Amino acid sequence: QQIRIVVVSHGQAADPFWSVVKNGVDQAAKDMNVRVEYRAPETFDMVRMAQLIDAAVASRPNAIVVSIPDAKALERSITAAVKAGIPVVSMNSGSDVAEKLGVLVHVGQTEYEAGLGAGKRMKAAGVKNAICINQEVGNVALDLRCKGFFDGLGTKPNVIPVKIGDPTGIKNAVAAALQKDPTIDGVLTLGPTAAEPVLQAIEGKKLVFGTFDLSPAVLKALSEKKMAFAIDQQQWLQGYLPIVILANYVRYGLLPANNVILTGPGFVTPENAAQVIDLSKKGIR
Amino acid sequence: MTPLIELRKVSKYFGPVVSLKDIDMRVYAGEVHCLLGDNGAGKSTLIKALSGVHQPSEGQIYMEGQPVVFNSPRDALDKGIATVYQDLAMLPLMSISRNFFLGREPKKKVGPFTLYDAAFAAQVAREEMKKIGIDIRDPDQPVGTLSGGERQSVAIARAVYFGAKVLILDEPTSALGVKESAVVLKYIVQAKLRGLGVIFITHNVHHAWAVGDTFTVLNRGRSYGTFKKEEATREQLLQMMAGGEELEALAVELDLIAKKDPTTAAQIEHKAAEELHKPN
Amino acid sequence: MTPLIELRKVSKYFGPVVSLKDIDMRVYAGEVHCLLGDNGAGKSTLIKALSGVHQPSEGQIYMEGQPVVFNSPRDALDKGIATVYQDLAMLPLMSISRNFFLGREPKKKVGPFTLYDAAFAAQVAREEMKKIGIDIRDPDQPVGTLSGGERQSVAIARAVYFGAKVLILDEPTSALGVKESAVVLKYIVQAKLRGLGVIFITHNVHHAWAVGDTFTVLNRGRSYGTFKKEEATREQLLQMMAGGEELEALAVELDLIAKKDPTTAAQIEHKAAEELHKPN
Amino acid sequence: MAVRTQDERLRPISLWQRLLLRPELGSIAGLVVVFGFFAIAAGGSGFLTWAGTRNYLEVAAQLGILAAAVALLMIGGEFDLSVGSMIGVAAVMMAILSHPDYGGLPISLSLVITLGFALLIGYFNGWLVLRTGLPSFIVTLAMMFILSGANIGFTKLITKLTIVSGLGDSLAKDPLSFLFTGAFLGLPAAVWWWLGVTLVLSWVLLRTPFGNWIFGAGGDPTAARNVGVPVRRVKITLFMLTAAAATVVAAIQVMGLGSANVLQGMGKELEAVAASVIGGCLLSGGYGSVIGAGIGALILAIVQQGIVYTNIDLDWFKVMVGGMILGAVILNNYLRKLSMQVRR
Amino acid sequence: MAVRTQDERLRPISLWQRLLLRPELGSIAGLVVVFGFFAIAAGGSGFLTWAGTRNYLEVAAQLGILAAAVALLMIGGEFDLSVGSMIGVAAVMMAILSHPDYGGLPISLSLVITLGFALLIGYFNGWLVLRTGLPSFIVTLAMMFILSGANIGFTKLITKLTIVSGLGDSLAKDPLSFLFTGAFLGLPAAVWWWLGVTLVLSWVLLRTPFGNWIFGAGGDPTAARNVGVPVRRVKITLFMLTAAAATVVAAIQVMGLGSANVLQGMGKELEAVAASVIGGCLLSGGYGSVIGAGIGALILAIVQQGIVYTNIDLDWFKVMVGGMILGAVILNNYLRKLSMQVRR
Ligand SMILES: Nc1ncnc2c1ncn2[C@@H]1O[C@H](COP(=O)(O)OP(=O)(O)OP(=O)(O)O)[C@@H](O)[C@H]1O
Ligand SMILES: Nc1ncnc2c1ncn2[C@@H]1O[C@H](COP(=O)(O)OP(=O)(O)OP(=O)(O)O)[C@@H](O)[C@H]1O
Ligand SMILES: [Mg+2]
Ligand SMILES: [Mg+2]
Repeated sequence: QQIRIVVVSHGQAADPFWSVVKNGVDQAAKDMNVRVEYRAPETFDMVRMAQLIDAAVASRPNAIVVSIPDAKALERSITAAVKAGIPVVSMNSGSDVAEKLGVLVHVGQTEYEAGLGAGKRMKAAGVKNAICINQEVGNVALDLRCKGFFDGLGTKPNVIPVKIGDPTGIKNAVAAALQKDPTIDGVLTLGPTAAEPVLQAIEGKKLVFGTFDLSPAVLKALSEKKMAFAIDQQQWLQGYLPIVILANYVRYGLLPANNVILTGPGFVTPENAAQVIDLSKKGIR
Repeated sequence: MTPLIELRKVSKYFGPVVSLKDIDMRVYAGEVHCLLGDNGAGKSTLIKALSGVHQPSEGQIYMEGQPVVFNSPRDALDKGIATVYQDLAMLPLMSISRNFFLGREPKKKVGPFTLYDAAFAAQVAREEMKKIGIDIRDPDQPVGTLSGGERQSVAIARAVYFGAKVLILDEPTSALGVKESAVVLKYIVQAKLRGLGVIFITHNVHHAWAVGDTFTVLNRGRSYGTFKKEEATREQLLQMMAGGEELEALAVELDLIAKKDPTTAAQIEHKAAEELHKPN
Repeated sequence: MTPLIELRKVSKYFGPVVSLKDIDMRVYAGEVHCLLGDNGAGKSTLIKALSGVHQPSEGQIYMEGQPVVFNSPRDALDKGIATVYQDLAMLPLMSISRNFFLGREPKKKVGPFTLYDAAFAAQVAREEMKKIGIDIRDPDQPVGTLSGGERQSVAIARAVYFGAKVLILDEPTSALGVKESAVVLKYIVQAKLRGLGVIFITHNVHHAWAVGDTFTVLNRGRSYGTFKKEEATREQLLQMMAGGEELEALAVELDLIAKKDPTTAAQIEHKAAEELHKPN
Repeated sequence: MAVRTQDERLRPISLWQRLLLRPELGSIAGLVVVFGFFAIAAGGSGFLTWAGTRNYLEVAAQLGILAAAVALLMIGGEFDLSVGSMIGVAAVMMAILSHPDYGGLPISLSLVITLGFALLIGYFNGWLVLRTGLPSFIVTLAMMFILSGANIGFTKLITKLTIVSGLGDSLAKDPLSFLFTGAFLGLPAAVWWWLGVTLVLSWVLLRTPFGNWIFGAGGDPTAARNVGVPVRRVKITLFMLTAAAATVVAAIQVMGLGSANVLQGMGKELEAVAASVIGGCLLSGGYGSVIGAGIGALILAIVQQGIVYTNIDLDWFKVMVGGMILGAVILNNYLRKLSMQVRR
Repeated sequence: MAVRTQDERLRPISLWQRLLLRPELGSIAGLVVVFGFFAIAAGGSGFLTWAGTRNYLEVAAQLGILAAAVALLMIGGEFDLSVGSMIGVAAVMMAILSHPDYGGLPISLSLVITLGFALLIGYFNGWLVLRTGLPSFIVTLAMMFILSGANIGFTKLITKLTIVSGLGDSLAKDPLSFLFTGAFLGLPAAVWWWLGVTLVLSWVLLRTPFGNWIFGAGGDPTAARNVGVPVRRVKITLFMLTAAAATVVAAIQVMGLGSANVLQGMGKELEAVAASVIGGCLLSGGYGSVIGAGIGALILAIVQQGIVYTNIDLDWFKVMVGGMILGAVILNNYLRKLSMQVRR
């Protein structure tokens, strides 16, 4: 009987970040010769996520992988899985609560810390007044990135909400913000869907621009020095490792001793961008 | 005797359109008051003002001597005015019996709840329709599948059933067959004998003459005045309704047409012209 | 002579409803064929089958001797059949002139483009309406703001304007005043003299008698047969339309009502009964 | 049904055809097909187990509670696009009011306050639509923005985040929360709420004068007003009912999860409309069924949850959902037409 | 307009009132108010500058191109909820076809292929709606799921990502891309497209027989069919037009940005409907204006972009957008009623 693992994450299938996670999952499934089903709600929706986990439990898989953006909301479903004797590994978010919920291992990075790192980096670059572009207000993971960013920078929060499906709207909103307040000297985006339009909006302006997560265009901009940095959580690993860990756990009962495995934050800068470009095209970074 | 319902200098404007201007009218209990006039004369507008659909732009309505304002059709209904609208006010997707009782649902008490009494509604709708000469197949049938005349009959049966003091009928016989029309006229007489005031709009002189006691003629939003049946002959009424000169011109015209093609059409045409001239 | 249009054993079912059953009918060029019958007899269904709105469930339609199938109203229109529907087929939010030409827009060429000729449309609509006796205020006015009769006139004027071989009119005079009705009757005669076949549905015996050459009577979806004008008297026609016995019963009933309240109503009632009995 | 005299103008019609004429019964065919599909495709992996059944029933329940009210509103001729964000507002409001760090009220009290607020919003929606005569689509679209925007604004103002979590303890103390989170005969409270709401509203629609008015107000408001239906009152009541249903869903979610998020309920407005349409409601109003909306919700829930049990790749998930919805409505429609060609 | 004979049944009516009777002209009042608001609230911070103007015009242009087609479709009595995901599909398809790593086609060729595909989808939408007789709302809702789902599925299959970037070079080579990304008289190509599409479609609606058919097909399809309007053909054409408009918007975005992602266009369907309604289109069909839809798009764009120039905390962004939409439609509606109480 082939091992069957269900992955439930809070990020949509369409999101570039999460599509890399899924690529890692799929690769691990192939490498470990296990069957993996990946499930996610259409939007950031804890109710749906809890329901998906419940459905996963009902389908009696050998193991479950979850992300935990809101521990309270998912607590019941996750503990139910644990109680049912299904091994659970968490990924991406939830490092602080994983152990309490009975999760075996957490693979990921805390959003807040990553944001904090970005803020500190900008501060070091001399940024005094920055904006954070949020393409999905209400998604707690993105909220935390912005929050950490401004804490690290030590300035008052200034978040520009934009619509994820509207590149021109994003570009022009940033252009408008820069026009309104010319003292802005730093921009942080929370994903490549926002980063690419923003690249156009800041063309020819002297400011520090960083983003979360990679895409071919982001890496190209980095190597052309149009950007200062991109924060890479190496989310491929967040998909890959849990499957490997669980496959070995189910088969042989083996488990790493360290119950939090950090995959990031890693910073990609103009200096090391070139080597990542190829991987990014393959959907690994 | 105070009139059941009285209009004094009622006018109605729709933006730039003057639909009614300074209308005076009195309707007494136990009389059938016919409202006559060309198309677009303002008849429907007048009765809509009486049934609370429109509020008059100017002027005042009195009911049994008291000034009244009808804020809504429900208001008018509650004060005892039941109306058959020219555009019928029927819901095509709803069943006959539900349409019949819409807005005045029969109620039954079941424990603490007030329920819609569907069985009673179906029965009454069927009976009332039967009285008017229409044997409906199924009171649950949607009104949208009825023929024009059948639909009209539902509206009439409903108004007659609910009519309390005043019964208003806007061209109720226009879509009806000879037999059904006769039944409606009978209804009008019955209502009058029960002491209701009936306002009856029609384009058919015969119908008006058969049941009317009083006639008010509208023309382009203004009143030509009110006449008692005793004061006029049927021919005068026809003249008033049609504006005599025009009819004569028409007869001449028809003759001319007939002359153009004398071989086949002469007699028929002649007869037609005669026909048109004389009774209707 | 081959009939312009012929129906052989045409039936139409709507689910369980039998609307028409085995209808045979022949309409010749240059004749006015009146279709008579009670409400719900199936007259509208019959003409809808002729104008392509419904396809017959059984039977065949022939045009000038050839079997035809009308797949859509446009199809029928293209073959020269213009219809005034009982429910008018008017768009309330559209202007009079646009409604008038809907589906048959007047075109003008401007360079490579085929445009809608709005000026021409407005002018024709105004003129045709004037011919029928309605002086419209503004051809750009939405049809929804017209009175019932005015709306009917637009539909008639349109069909007459576009009528090529067959003109079908479903109760065109029902909402019209005396004057306007006369004009429509005149139109019917004109169309016939121009060699069109006219199918005319009405509940008004006078109108039918005035212009009709042939009469087909429907009853509950079946045909009572076709009669030439020469073969019948007006009274016979009335009997056929109304089903004599019922009318007599009604007269008796009206008398009874009158007796209940003899003081006020006796004469009026008597007269009404007479009225109903004799001409209509 | 009254005794029917046989009429030669009627061809015989079977009971089966009569049943299929009911607006909701066509959708049952869609349900059977969808269920059958998953029973075959995913029966082995737990879809047919009790846990699997409970899982999709719970999803159906929340959507169904909403859809029952939305269906009534649609039959009454109006739309409410703001009902999704109303869920979010109600959830966050309830959570903040009872959260130990902010309101600290007992959950039952905050439920009552939230319900009052929701009814107010519903009233305002209805008032605005009727007062201005604007289409409810655009008015409630604007309200959707306003509600979800205000939700973000206030929540960030109070909690600095867009999430309110950590209600667990205050919930456990309150006996009322059992009404929303408990279970009875093995089924979660939400399912019972769903059944209750559907039956009561269906009963209101079909058996009370008010139900008749709903059909009237939706079918042709002018005609209904002309015969004396208080159209304004009917419509405003329906808007309030819809907001109340959103609050019930929010209560079930908040008390079940112990946390609330400003995005909660997003998109539910379209799902509820879809459920109602699948269940036979006309978008133009005046026709439809509450039971049908419940079946529509069940179909959507089975599709959504059933896919989890199959091994269809997530990347193609939405294609499946869309295809299933389309298939269900087409089938439903086709069957209805087949059995009865009465209406044009 | 023909010469008018004076009629005693007409009260005098001013030219101003006549103008306000046009469906779109009420919305101009909304535009003036919204613009005025931002001119005052944000005039100092660059809203009124040329750059600021270009900024919101560009946003308005893309929405406006879509809204023009959507307005026609709405006047024709149908809805298309799938038009947002059609943008995403067209964008990604175009990008993949021209991307050096995948299709490698010149961008003009991939535009043509994509347009052909979009027209096919539009045709299918229309065919399905007319064939089944189902409301277009539910059919295109399902299509929205199917399209965006297939978009994710295929894109991941081909590129392993959900984003296709790095088109820059292949674009620069193609002269055609100037048509979508260039500028003329200081205004970006999108704005000229917007103007062109709006004028042409408005002209089609008001000055051609086909325009008359659109009104007819939307106002009362049965009546229109009865007088000979080819309702099927009209509606299918409109669905295809809408899909084509989505492709144009996608082309402008892809060529401007040099990249595409599967989420592109999400939510645009509702914005386009909102713009049309603000511009005076009736949701029930049969009435409306293309110019009005353009003004509606402009209002929405000004609100969206203008807020960034003000000092309002952007947490309240959506509240402002909703409030402004509501204000604009109410004002527009009120003015129209005030000036002319012709219709009930
Ligand atoms: N809501 C409205 N807006 C604008 N004009 C209206 C409105 N209602 C009626 N009118 C106009 O007022 C005039 C009178 O209309 P009304 O319907 O009262 O005529 P009517 O006498 O009932 O005619 P008919 O015998 O044809 O039914 C008509 O010219 C009509 O165009
Ligand atoms: N689409 C339909 N579905 C079901 N029944 C129908 C449909 N159309 C017509 N009928 C039924 O067929 C019968 C004939 O209707 P039709 O409209 O042809 O009558 P009619 O002779 O025109 O009557 P009227 O003089 O009242 O207009 C009616 O009983 C009607 O209920
Ligand atoms: Mg009238
Ligand atoms: Mg008829």
